[in-house]
Amino acid sequence: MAEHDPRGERLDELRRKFGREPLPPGADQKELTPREAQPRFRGLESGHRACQGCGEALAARLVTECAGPDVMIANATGCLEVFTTAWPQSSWRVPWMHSLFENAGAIASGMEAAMKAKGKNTKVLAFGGDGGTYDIGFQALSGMLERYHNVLYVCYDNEAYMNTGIQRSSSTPHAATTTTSPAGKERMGKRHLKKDLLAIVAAHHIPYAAAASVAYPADLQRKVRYAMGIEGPTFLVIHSPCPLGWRHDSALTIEVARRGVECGLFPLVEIERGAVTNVMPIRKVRPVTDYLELQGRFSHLMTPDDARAEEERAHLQALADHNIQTFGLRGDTPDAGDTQASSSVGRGGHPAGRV
Amino acid sequence: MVILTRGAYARPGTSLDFKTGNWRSGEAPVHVHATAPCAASCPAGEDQQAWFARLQEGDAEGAWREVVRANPLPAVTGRVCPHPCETACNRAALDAPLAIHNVERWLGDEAIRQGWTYPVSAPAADAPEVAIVGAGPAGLSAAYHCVRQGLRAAIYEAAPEAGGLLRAAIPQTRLPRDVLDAEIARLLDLPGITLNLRARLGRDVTLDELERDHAAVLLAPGCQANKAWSIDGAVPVDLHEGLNLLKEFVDHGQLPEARRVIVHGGGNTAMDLCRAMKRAGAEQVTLVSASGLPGPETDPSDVINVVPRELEEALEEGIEILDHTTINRLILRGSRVTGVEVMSLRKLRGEDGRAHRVGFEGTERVLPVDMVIPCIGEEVAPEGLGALIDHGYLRPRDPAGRLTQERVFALGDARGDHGTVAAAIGDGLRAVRALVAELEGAPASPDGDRVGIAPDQLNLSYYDHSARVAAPKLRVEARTFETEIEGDIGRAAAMAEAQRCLSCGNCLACDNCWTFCPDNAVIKTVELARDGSHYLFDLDYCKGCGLCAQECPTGYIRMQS
Amino acid sequence: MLEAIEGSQAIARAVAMCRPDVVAAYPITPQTHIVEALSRLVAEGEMHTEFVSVESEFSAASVVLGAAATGARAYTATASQGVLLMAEVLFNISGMRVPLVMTVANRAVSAPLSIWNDHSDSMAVRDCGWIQLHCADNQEAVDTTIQAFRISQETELPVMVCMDGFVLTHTLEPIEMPDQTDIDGWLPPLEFDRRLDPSDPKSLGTLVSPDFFAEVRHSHHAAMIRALDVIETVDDDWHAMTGRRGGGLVEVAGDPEAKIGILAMGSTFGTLETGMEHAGAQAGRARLIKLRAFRPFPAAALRAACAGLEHLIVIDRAISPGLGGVVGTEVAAVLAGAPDAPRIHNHALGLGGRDIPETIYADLMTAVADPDGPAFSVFDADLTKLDPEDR
Amino acid sequence: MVGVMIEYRIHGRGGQGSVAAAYLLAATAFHAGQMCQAFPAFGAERRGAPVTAFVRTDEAPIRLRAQVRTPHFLIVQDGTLLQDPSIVAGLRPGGGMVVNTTRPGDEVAAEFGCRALTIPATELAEEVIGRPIPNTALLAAFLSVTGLFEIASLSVALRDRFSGTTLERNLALVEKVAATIRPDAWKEPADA
Repeated sequence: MAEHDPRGERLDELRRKFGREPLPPGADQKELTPREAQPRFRGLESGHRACQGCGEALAARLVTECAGPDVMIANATGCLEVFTTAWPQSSWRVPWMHSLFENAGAIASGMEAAMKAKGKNTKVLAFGGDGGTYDIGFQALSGMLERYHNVLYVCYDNEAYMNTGIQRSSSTPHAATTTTSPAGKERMGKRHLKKDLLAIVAAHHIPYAAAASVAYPADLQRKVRYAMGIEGPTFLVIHSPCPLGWRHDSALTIEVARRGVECGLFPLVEIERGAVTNVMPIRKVRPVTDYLELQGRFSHLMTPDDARAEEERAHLQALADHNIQTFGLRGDTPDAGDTQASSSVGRGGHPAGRV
Repeated sequence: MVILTRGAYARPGTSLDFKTGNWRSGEAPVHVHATAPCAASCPAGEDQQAWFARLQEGDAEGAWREVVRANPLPAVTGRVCPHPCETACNRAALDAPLAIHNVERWLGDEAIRQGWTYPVSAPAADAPEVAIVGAGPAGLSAAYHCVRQGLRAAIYEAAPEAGGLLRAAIPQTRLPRDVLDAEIARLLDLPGITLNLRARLGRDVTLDELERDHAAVLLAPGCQANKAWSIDGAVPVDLHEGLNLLKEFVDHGQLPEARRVIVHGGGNTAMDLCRAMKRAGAEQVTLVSASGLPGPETDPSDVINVVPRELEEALEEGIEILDHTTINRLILRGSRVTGVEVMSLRKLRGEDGRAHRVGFEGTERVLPVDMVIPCIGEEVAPEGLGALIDHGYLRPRDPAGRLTQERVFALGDARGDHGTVAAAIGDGLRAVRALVAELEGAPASPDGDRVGIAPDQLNLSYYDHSARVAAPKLRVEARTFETEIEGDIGRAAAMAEAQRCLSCGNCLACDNCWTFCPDNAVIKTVELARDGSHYLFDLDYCKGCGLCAQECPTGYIRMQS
Repeated sequence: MLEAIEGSQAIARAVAMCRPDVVAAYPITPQTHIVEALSRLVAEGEMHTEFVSVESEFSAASVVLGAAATGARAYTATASQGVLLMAEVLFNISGMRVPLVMTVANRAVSAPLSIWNDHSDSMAVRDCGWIQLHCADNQEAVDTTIQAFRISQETELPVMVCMDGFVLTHTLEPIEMPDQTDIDGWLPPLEFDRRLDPSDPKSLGTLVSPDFFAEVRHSHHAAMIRALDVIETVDDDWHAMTGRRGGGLVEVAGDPEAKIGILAMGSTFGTLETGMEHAGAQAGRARLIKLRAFRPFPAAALRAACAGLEHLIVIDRAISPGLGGVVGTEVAAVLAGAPDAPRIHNHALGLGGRDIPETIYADLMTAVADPDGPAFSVFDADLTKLDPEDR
Repeated sequence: MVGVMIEYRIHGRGGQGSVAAAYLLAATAFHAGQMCQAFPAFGAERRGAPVTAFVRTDEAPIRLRAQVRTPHFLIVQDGTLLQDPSIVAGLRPGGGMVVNTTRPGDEVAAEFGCRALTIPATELAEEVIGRPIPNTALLAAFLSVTGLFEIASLSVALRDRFSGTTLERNLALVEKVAATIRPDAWKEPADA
C-alpha cells in the first residue's frame, strides 16, 4: 500500500526541477562516482582554465556551491568568464550567461524581470570582476540596485584587470604596481586610492552589502546565504587574490588574503540599509608589511633604505589604521565572529559551519 | 566530430573533458600520515593523537580502546608518567601543550568506572606460552600484549602481590591503591595469563627451566638492589638507602625522624622521598642534584628526571632544591653525619666530545644536616640471572630487548637504559611484537617509518587559542600521606581538552583542502579512504597549486614529486 | 478597428497585444512617446509586463537580452544615439541567436546634434546581425511590429522594426488596430529551447576559438538568408488573417512597365507615390520599389522587382561619407552583372529631418534624364550654403 | 471641397496645445468619415516658442508625408504671432485663418489679405474651462465657420481625448463658441 510520503513528493519535485529523473523500476541504480557523490552542490566544475591557485575560481566555486542550484548567473567579461566557458566546454552547472564586460547588472536585471514576469523564484546572480564592477559596469550595477532588482551581485575583487594582463583598475590599491601603474624613477606604482565601492553601493540604501574574503570561506558562505534569503538587491565584494597579478606563490592565495584582512586593508564589513551592522573583528592586527611582503606587486615598497618606499609603506599602514578605526575592527577580546574564530577548524570541519 | 551548437552555447559541467591535471609541472599533493610528536615521544608506544581523535568525535570508549592498543594501564600512567608527550606537544607553539596525562587519567578512571574491557579474545589453549619474570609494569604489559597477540603468558613474581614498583615505591598521594588494584585486576583477569606469586627467580624457579618450558622468556625483574653509595669512602652509620626507605614508607607508613635532611639524587624516588620526609615533619628537606631544574640555564638533556608537576608540587611544599650541585664531602661527628660540603658543577662537553660533569673550585659550602639519604638509583639484583648481568643491568642488544640468548628479552628498569613506568610498558609491547614476528618467521613490523612533524609544518592559523585544562589540586596544607594530590578533571574538561589536539600529521577531516581547492580536485568521500582521510586528490584536474598543502592545518598534505 | 491614433501610441498598443514578459526602454526623442505609452499601459493595468525603466539604452538592450535568454518575450525601443549606445549589445544578442524585438524611431546621429529623422542610426548597425525591417506608414509599423515577434521566434534572430522618427511616430492617422484575440491566436507562445533554465543549465555566451568562429558566423548568415522566407511566409499568414500585408520583402507600386524605377525605404515612399500622382504626365510615371527588408538583404526579390528597368534611382536616408549611399551601393551590388542591369542613380535626401516635399518626385525624374548626372549626390543639399572650400 | 485633400497649418506657442489641436482636428475629420493626418513641425524648442503643426484631410488615404507648405486654412492660437507677416506664407488663395485675438476679424483680414475670423479664445477658455488653452474654442469656431465637418465630430474627438469635468467643460465651450459664429460663412468661395 502506497502511503502518503511528503518527503518522496518533495524529492520527486526536486528531481523534476533539477533534471535527475527517478530511474524506472528495475533499472540499475547507477553507481555514483566519488565526484558525483560529493556532499555539496558543484556549481563550478573541474576542468576550468584558471591559473594555479586562482582566488577568483575559488570564490566563484564557494559562492555557487551554497547558492545553487536554483539560480541563474549573469557573468561580466573577465577571467572568470573566459576560463570557465571555452566552447564547447563549460564548467558551470547552473544556467549562466556571459554578455559583455559592462552589463552584468543589466543582464541580471533582465533575467530577474523575466523570472518575476513568469512567476518563478529562481534567484538571479550577477558576477563581475573589479573591472566589470568598479569601473566599466558601474552604471549598470547602480541601475540594477536603484531599480531594486532581486539580484545578488558578486564582485570578485582581484584589484586589477587580470584578463587583459594586469592593468590598474579603480580597485587597485594605492602604490601597487600593474602594467599600467608601474614603479619607476618617477612613480611608486598606482598613484590613486582604491575606490570605496562598498560605500557607494551601500549608499543605494539596499538591504545588504558586504565584503568577504576567500580566506574566510565559512563567513563568505554565510554572507551568500544571508543575501540569498533577501528579496531585493544585495551585493557582495570578495577579496580574491590573483597569484599572477599580485605576484605571489600560487600556494599562498589564502595566506595573502588572510593577511589582507588581518592588517585592516580589506575590512570585512556588512552594511544593511546604509548602516554598518557587522564587522569581522581582527583578533590580532598585523602590520601591513606582513601583507605586502608576500606580493611582488608591492616589492618596490620593500626596498631597504628607500625613503619613498618607507613613505608609501607608512601611507598604506595609515590607510589600514583608518579602516580599523572607522569600522572598529580591533577585536582584542576573542569573539565568535572574529578573524581567528571565523577560520578555526575542528575535527569534521569548521565549527561555525557545523552549526 | 564536434558539432557547433546554435549561438555556441555549452552544456553543463562539460569542462570535465578538459583535464587540467597536465598543467602540473612538478609536485602533486599527497597525504603524509606523519607521527604526531606526542606519539613519537611516548615510551609506552601510545598514539595520543589517535585517541584524542576519537575523543574529538565524542567516543570515549573508542579512545580508551585506542590507548590500550599500547598501554593497558592508563589510569596508572595518567598519574605517574612524566609525560614526554606533553613536552613534545606542538601546541606549545600556539599556547600551551595539551594536558595529555590528565585526559589519559580520566580515560583510565572512566574505564574502571564503566567497566570497559580490553578488546582482546582468549588465546587458543595450545597457544605458545611465554614466561615473564616480574609482575611490575613491564611484566604486566608484556603479559597483556602476549594475550593480544594470541599467546599465553605465565608470570613469575617474587612478591606476594603483582604491581612491582607501582605498588612498592609510589606513594598513595600519587597513585591510589584502588586505582592500581583495579587496573591490575582487569589485566590479570584476561584469559591466558597465569600469575605465580612468591616465585622468585633463582630460588623458586630457574631461568633454564623457564627457557625449557616456554616459547620465550621475558625478564622484567626491575632493579631491586641499591647502588653502593659513599662519599670518598665515607658512609654514615645510620645510612638509609632511598628506595628502601620509600618502600618502607609505602608499605608501613614509617619514616625515620630528622630535622634537616639532604636527599642526594635526581629522580622521582628522590622527589617522593623529599616530600614524604617533609610531610613527616622534617624542618628542612634539601634535594641535591647534579642535574638542573628545567629552564633556559639547563641543557634539555640534563634536566632533573622528575615528573614536572611533582617538582612543582615539591617546591610548593617547601622542598629546597640545589641543582647543578654535588656532595663533595660528608662532615661526620663520629660516624654520624652533621653536615655536607656541596659544590656546584655542570655537564660540559669535553675535548673527547662527550659530556662530563665538571665541578667548580671555589663554590664549596657546608650545609648542616642530620641525615643524608642517597637516592642515586638501583641495579638489578643478581639472583638467578648470573651471567646475564652486565655492569648492574640486563643490557639488551636491540630496542626490542633481546639478550644474547635466543628468545630471552629484558624489559623495564632492568634494562638500565630508561627508568619510567611508561617505558616499561612500552618494553612489553615492543618485546612481544618482536617475539611474535620471530615466532611467525616474519620480519619485524616496521616501527617508526612514519615521519615526524614540527610546528612549522602545521598551519596554526586554523586553531583558536584555548586554555589548557588545570586539574584540581589539594592545597599544600591539606596534603596528607593518603589522599591523592592531583584531582580528576572530569568528563567535560577531558572532552574539551581533547578538542585542543591539533591532530599533527593526521587528517582532521576539517574540510580545508576540500573547501579551498579552486579546481574542485579534492573529492570528499563518505567512506574513509585507505590513507586515513575522507579526501581524494583527483589528479586529472589538480593543477598543483599547493593551496591544499599550505592550508592543511595538520601538515597531513605535502607537495611531492 | 480603424482608429485615428498617433504612431507611437499605436506601436505601444501593438506591442501590448503581443503580451511581452519584459519591456525595457530608455527615453530618447523621437521614441519617447512609445516608452511613455507603454508605461501608461502598464500603469493602467492594461498591459501585464515587467516594465524595466533602465538608466540607459545600453542597459535597455542588456535587460531585454537577459530576459529573452531565459525564454521570456522581450521588447525594447530606441533611436539615434540610443542605437549606437546599444550597438555592442546588439551584436551580442544576435550572436547568441536570442529572439527579441526592438523598434527604432529612426533619427540622425550627432554631431552636430539633430533630433530629426533620417536613417543614420539603423544604417550604423546594419552589420549587427539583426533582421531590419523598414516601415512606410504607421499601419505597416503596427503590422510589422506584431509580425516581428513571430519572425523572431521562428528564426531565433532579433528583429529591428524601423519607422521614421516624428514623420511616423508623431503622426496621427487612421490605423486598423488588430483584435487582441486574433493576435493571441496568431502569435504562438515563445518556445526557446536554449533558454537559461536550472533544470537544464546551459551556458550562453561562450568563448569560441578560431576553430569554430567562422562556422558561427556562417550559420548566422545562413539563418539570415533563411529568414527571407520566414519574413514572406509570416506576411502571407498575416495577410490571410487581416487582409493586409506588412510589405513582404520588397513591394512594387506605380507603373510596372516603367523603365525608370525609384527605390526607397520608409516613409519617403508615400511622398513619392503622391508626388507621382500629382506630378502629371510631364514627369512620367515610374516604377516605385519599396524595400522593407534591409537585413536580410533580399537580393532575388530586388532583382525581380528591378527587371526591365533602365534607370534605378535609389534613395538613401543616410550617408556613408566617402562612399555615398549604403542602400544604393548594396542595390547596385546585387544587380551588378545582370546583362540588363539598370543604371543606378543614388541620392541621399532628407538628412537630419530635411523635409521631403512631394515635388521631389519630379525633381528626381528630371535628374535621371541627365546623362552626366552624378552616380551619387546629397540630392537636396544647397551647396550655396557652404563655403566654397567645403563644397 | 469634398474629394480634395485639404491642408491645414496650426500656429501657436509651446504649451498652448497646438499639436493637440492638430490631432483634434484630424480626429474630427476621421469621425466625420474622412481620412486624416496630423503631425507637428518637430522642434527642439521649449514652452513659449512658436510652434507649428500640420493637418491633412481627404476622402482617400493620405500618403504624402511632407510638411504642409500651401495650406487651405490657418489656425493661429496666439494673436501675438500675427506680428510675423510670414505667418500666412503659402496660404492658398481663398484660404482663411481663424485667430485667437481680441482684434476685430475685419482688421486682421485686411492686414493679411485673406478671410479671417477672430475670437477671444483664451478668455473664453479661461471662462468655461478654467485654463487658458485656446485650442477647443478655436476648433469650434473653425468648424462652424468653414462647415467642413459636423461640430458633433469634434465632440466625439473630444470624448476620445478627455473625460469627466474636463470633457464637460470642453463640450460646453464648443457649444458656446459655435453659438456665436455664423455657420458655414466660408462655405461659399471668398471674394478675392
